Amino acid sequence: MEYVALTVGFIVIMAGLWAIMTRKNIIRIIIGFSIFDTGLHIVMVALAYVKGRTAPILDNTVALDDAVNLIVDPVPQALVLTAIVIGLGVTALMLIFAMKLHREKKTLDIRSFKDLKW
Amino acid sequence: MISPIHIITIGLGGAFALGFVSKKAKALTTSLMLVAIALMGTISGSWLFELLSGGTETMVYTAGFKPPYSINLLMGLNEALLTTMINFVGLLGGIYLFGNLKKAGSHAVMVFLVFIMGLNVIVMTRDAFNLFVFMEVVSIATAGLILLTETGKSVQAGFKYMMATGIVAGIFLLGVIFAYYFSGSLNIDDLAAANITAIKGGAVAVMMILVALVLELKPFPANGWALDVYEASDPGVAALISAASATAFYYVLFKVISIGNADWYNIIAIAGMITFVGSNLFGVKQDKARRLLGYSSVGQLGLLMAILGLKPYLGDKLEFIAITILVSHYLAKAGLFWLAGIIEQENIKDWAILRRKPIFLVLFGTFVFALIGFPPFPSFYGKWELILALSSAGQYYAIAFILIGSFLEGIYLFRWLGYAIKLDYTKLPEIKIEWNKVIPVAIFGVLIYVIGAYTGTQMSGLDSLCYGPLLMIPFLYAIDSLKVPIKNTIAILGVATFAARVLPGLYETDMLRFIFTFIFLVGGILTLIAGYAYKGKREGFYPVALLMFVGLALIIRASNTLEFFYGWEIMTAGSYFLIIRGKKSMPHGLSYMLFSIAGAYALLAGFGLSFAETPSIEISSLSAITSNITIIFSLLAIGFMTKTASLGLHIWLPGAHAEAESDVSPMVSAILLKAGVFGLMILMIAMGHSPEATNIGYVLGWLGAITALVGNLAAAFQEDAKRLLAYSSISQLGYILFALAMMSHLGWMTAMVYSINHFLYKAILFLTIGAVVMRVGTHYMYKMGGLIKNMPMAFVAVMIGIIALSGVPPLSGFAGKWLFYNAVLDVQWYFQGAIVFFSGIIAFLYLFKLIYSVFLGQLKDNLRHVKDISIWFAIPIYTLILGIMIFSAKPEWVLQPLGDMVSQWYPNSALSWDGGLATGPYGYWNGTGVMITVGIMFMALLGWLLLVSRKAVKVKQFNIVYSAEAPQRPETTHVSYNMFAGYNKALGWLVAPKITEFWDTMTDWVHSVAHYGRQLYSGNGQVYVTYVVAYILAIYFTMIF
Amino acid sequence: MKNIFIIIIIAAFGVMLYPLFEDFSGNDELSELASFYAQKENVEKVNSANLVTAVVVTYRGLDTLGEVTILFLAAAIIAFSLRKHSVERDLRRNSEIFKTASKVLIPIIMMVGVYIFMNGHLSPGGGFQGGAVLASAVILMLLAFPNIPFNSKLFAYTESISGLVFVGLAAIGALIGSGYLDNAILPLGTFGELLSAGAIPVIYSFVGLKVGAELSNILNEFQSVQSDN
Amino acid sequence: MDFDLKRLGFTLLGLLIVLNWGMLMSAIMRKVGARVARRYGIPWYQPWIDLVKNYALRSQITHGIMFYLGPVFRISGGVGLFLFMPMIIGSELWMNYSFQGDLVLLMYFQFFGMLGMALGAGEGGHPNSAIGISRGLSQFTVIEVPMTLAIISLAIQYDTLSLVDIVKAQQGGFQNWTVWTNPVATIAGMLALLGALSHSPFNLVKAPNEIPIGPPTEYHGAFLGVLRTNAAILHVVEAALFMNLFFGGATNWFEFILKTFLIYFWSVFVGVVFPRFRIEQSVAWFLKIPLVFGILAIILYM
Repeated sequence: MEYVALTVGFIVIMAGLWAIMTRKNIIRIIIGFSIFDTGLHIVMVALAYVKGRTAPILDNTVALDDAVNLIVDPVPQALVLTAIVIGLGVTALMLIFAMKLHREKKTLDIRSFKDLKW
Repeated sequence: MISPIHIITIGLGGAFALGFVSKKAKALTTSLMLVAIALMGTISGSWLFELLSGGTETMVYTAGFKPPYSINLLMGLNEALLTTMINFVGLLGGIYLFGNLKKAGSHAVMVFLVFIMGLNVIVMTRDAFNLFVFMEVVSIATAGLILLTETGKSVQAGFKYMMATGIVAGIFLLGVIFAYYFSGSLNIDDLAAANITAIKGGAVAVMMILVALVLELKPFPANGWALDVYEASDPGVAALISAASATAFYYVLFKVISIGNADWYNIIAIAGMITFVGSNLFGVKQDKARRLLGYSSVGQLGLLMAILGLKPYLGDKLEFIAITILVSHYLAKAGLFWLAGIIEQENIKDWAILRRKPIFLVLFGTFVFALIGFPPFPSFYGKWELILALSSAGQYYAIAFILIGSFLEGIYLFRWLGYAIKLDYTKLPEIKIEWNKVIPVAIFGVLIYVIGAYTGTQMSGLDSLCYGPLLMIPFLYAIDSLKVPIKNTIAILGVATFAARVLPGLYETDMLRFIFTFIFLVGGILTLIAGYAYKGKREGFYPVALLMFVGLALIIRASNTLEFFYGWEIMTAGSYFLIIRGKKSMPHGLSYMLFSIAGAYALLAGFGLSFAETPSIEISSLSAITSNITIIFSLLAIGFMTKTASLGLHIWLPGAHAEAESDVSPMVSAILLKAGVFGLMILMIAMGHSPEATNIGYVLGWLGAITALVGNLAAAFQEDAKRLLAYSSISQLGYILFALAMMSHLGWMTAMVYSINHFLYKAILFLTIGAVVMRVGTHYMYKMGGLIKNMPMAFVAVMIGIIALSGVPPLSGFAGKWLFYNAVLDVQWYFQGAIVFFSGIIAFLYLFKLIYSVFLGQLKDNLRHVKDISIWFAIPIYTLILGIMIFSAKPEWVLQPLGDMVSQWYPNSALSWDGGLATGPYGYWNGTGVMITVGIMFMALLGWLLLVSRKAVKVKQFNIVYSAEAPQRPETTHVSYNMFAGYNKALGWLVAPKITEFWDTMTDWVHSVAHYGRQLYSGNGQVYVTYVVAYILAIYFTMIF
Repeated sequence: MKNIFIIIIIAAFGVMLYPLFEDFSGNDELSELASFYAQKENVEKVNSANLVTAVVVTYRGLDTLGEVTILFLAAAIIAFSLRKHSVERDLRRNSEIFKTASKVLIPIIMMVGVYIFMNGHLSPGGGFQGGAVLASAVILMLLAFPNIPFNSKLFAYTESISGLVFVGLAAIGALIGSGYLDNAILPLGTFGELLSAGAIPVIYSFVGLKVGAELSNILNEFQSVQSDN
Repeated sequence: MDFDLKRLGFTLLGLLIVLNWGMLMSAIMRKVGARVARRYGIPWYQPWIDLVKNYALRSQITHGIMFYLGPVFRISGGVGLFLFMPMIIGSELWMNYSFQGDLVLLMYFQFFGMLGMALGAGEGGHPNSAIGISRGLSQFTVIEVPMTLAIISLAIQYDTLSLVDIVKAQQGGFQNWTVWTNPVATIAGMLALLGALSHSPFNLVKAPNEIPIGPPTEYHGAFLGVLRTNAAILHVVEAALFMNLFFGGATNWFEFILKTFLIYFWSVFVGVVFPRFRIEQSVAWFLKIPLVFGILAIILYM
């Protein structure tokens, strides 16, 4: 199970990279970044998983006393939460840039923004 | 003590609280933000003070749990220092950006505050994931600040920046999470302890973390995005990125590198050196000011990376080196970016505008010299310790890389400085002064001197006298607005007092140093006297002149290589500014500086290697070297020969000396060149008589002989009087090198006599010709002529000068020739000797051309009414002539002490004195006798002629035959134009400018490499991302193979 | 052609990832660190039923602080960089059904959001999730009534206040508690009840409000500059 | 320095002898040249007549101090050379003032006259004199090369730079003369001599061109007289130098006269046989064959 998740995560990461490095439309590139992030998140969750266990929330199903043997690792889940939010912030900001770039040249083709070079 | 955690409280709380302040009260908002930063600064500052005064570092635990269960932050000495630096530059940067922030409103202000806070946290935190979070905070804040001044370019740069950092952050996160998986902790110290690099996966995880951090430091070539940011964002922001962010991220790498294994140090060292050399190489071609600063920043970070990577070899020196160089970069680069913002000129050629407010020029120069690592700035000590440590560890490649990189940086920085000093600024607009922008620059400008001085006191082996005399310089700057006579008097008094203090003592103890101090200081006084001839203020002349003389004095009194190098660099800086003052001197100043830097680095490397041999920096310890002798001494010799302008390293000299001002030429020719001679003598004394020494001597001998020949030939074909003298200097220094290289009693006698003579007559000639040039307003000899009628004083001076120079008896020049013969036969260097003799004869060609074309022949119409040279020049000139006369009449007065002196190192071989009669191994010579005989004979014959032709009638100029009409270029028919044409046909090929061509080719090569290389930065953000990924892969595959 | 080069790069990237996969061998046990969080005595120190929340808000609260900061930054940057140019807009009218439906839905969604972050320490969910739900209500509102007077000032104040409360509580932890972000400054209460886990519910609620407000602001900014034609 | 009249007297006497012998010799040489050219030539006493005439001329002009001093420098050069040159070996008194300096002094003292001459003629302001001087200097520099090499070779051979010692070392039969003991150096020296006396083919420096070039064209009357006097002295002294260096010096005046005559004749002989060189030609020439001999001379003795 976790192997699948890990593999999928890696594949999604590479897919994101592919999008980032080949798409010419800036919006698509930004989407590429989201995909890339998603891949990372999947990988993190995959690392958190412990065979045949449940979410780290203690209620009547998960007794406080032997929670240690019932739950999966809460840490990566917490990290994922943080990572997602950060990803959100980054994406929002990139979209702002995209808007401004479009305002400047009325195009979203990354190749047409080469005023700075050498 | 306030817990450092409250830096966050203040930073974030402040940011949130600003939301309440009315959107209208923008000034208030910004001021509050500054207050907040100031508070953060006080916290970190108080910690710095605490820890410096022996406090213990503290670990802050959050949520009341120890790591790894919860996040912790460390406030140690390094953290305290760096956070203080960050908050300080943050505060000043905030003041600098006050206007922009106010305009952008409270939200921008919040962003700024959070940016600084984030940097503080990433310095302090010890938790990998927390590091990731706040790195993201910082990079988002940075992206926001880039938008602060919104231009099309800044938006593009910002987007590229976000793309690059997006990838980097992702890789970092991936690394962290796997590191957690393999080690079971997120705490950096635990990660280091867990040593997960043992497992393959763990190694990859570590690699991802570290490579991400490296990428944050903009390694070449995956740094196009960074350059764009530096170029396009507001200078104030760029300053922060370069000073604050770079500092923080460097420290992050500094603390996280411990999770990697030993290989990582090498990888990072190599990455750093590649960056340092690469980006400085590409910078050479750059002419956009801020982008150039970007290249330089990236380069400096590369250097810092390399230093970190070299940790295993630097040992406990690491932190000193890293901090000194980091601080210099921090101050200088922030200052430069801020300057760029003040003067708002994109093209570096327009930086001449700085001269509208000279103080800005001073600041600019300060920062440039600090970047290159001149004394008294911290980076000087940093580089020194670095090279010493590396050579002790035998890291020769590292040394080579670092020195080459610094040299490349010197190329563009000094070209830039030259533009600022020389180019025309009248067409450029006024600088509009906004005090909130000027003050930060000024503060940093002062600070860099203060810290430099402080670092100096921390160095062992550098006594306070080394920067005591330097205090003269700021004083002279302070009074720079006064008229020449006052400043000149003060300067002379300064030099005189110094001379009066040192000379008598030296005369008793150390003849060699006495003689050179005499040449340097008394020569300095004499040449300064000529300065009275100048009208007006002559701004900026006296500080730099004194700078050079102080440097020379320091060289003399240096007891160890550090002091020597210190003085050497001071002297170089001063002479550079002196030389570049001339009207057309810009390119010559640059080439002088570049050769000097290269030479200085050769010296540095040499000293470093010798230190590695004998762990001591005492000059005396040079003689204790056992292995690598040839390399070390060759390096040192090359270093000194860049100053003595030996063949191959001479191309800077003619222009530099010829274009310099009339009284500067003698300073840099008659006096400055002797510094190189002094260095060579120190060196050879140290070399002693080892077989290697003899080999080096043999090579140097030939080099000197050929230099003498080529120099004289070239001089014979000059049309420009001062260039002629400059080439003559080259050849004279060739003689001296040759004589020194014999490394025998007579050889050194010859060398000393030549040094003294050259000082005397070259000073006379340059002063006189300079004075003449001031009167007639041209360097070209064929435009002069017949001046003997208007300037008898000058004529007599030149005649004495050339008789002495040519070595014709009875004047003192002959002493050198006579000793020279005995010496040559003594060491049996017949062929070299013959060449030198030949070149000595060739001297007659240019000497005749000089005196004939200037003073004899036809008087030109336009010069019919020129007056004789200024009395202020005449005084020193005739003082020197008096010197020559005494030396000629009583050579033994000088030669006998010299003999005793030289005997210390080279025992006297059969040169005995009987009154005025000197008897050498091969011949004899009675200076006094010859003088008297010739005198009597001359008088007798003159009397005879007076008797037989007493009726001779004086005729006017035109009472003689005339021929030839006036063609297109009148000078071509002038007899003294291309005077030795036949000779040129026969021997001209000897002086074809092969060497100049060689150096030109080198330059072109560097430029074209830079030109094609930098096209790597295509400007396409996507391509940059590809580079980043490729860089990661490159590191990975180098790591596994 | 260029793509082939990139394919090679991606492939190489895969090669680089492979060792991670190779050395990955699932987990059969909790790591020492995780089990520390799950042990009874430690759970009672924080007293939050939802361990993830415990980790997020307390153990790794500093991360959360940074996380909040990032949203805050994004909002601020968007605010100051978009404010400059808001274009003239003419929007089409929405259908009656849509409007009425949203009138009904918006309060419910909001309530759900509030519930989610109030119970962040007991059940799945928390400040960010709740805040996101709140924001979704706001976006619905913005879509339904584009010209509604959007009181961004109010949102700004909520944002600031909640931010200050978070930081304030954190600082108080450092001053009176056992460390920054210590949640035990408020009574821990009895395990599993609404008013338990000390400062966590408070913090999480304000985080929820903050996130809601920030996201709403961001959406409003975006929406205010885009026009339908 | 001990100043005794006796030595001064002998020296002056020697100077007188040398002067007259020099004039006679130049007369003979001009005669020889004329006969070779199928002309009758001058009477042997012509030089004396010229000299008297020149000194007697009354209309003289000068262009300035340096112009006036030029000839003085020139003749000082010649006389100085004579003073520092040992004439007759064995007699303490005919050694002149050679105890004040060695070969090096002699070699450098030659320039004394040239320099002053150059300056003097320069002030004349006529371009042609400057041209002449520049040519003279150019040629002179290269002449000195084989000369120096030869002298160095001798210095090595005799292990001294003192001319007196060199001559003394050659006494006792002509097999000891340098010409036998060190022929190569002798060849180099003798070739240099051709240039030093600047006869054809190396006489472009001096006047005898289509356009008169050089200092002599500027001077006249007493000045020219002084110059001619100097020329007479100088030729003999130059010859004497080579005699001392290569041909065993002279132990009495007869030997002196014979040897100097032959040495001088050698240059005239070459002169009448070969045509004139242009400057670049002569410069190049001296840096070919004579240079080779010079280097050879050193290699053989080092």
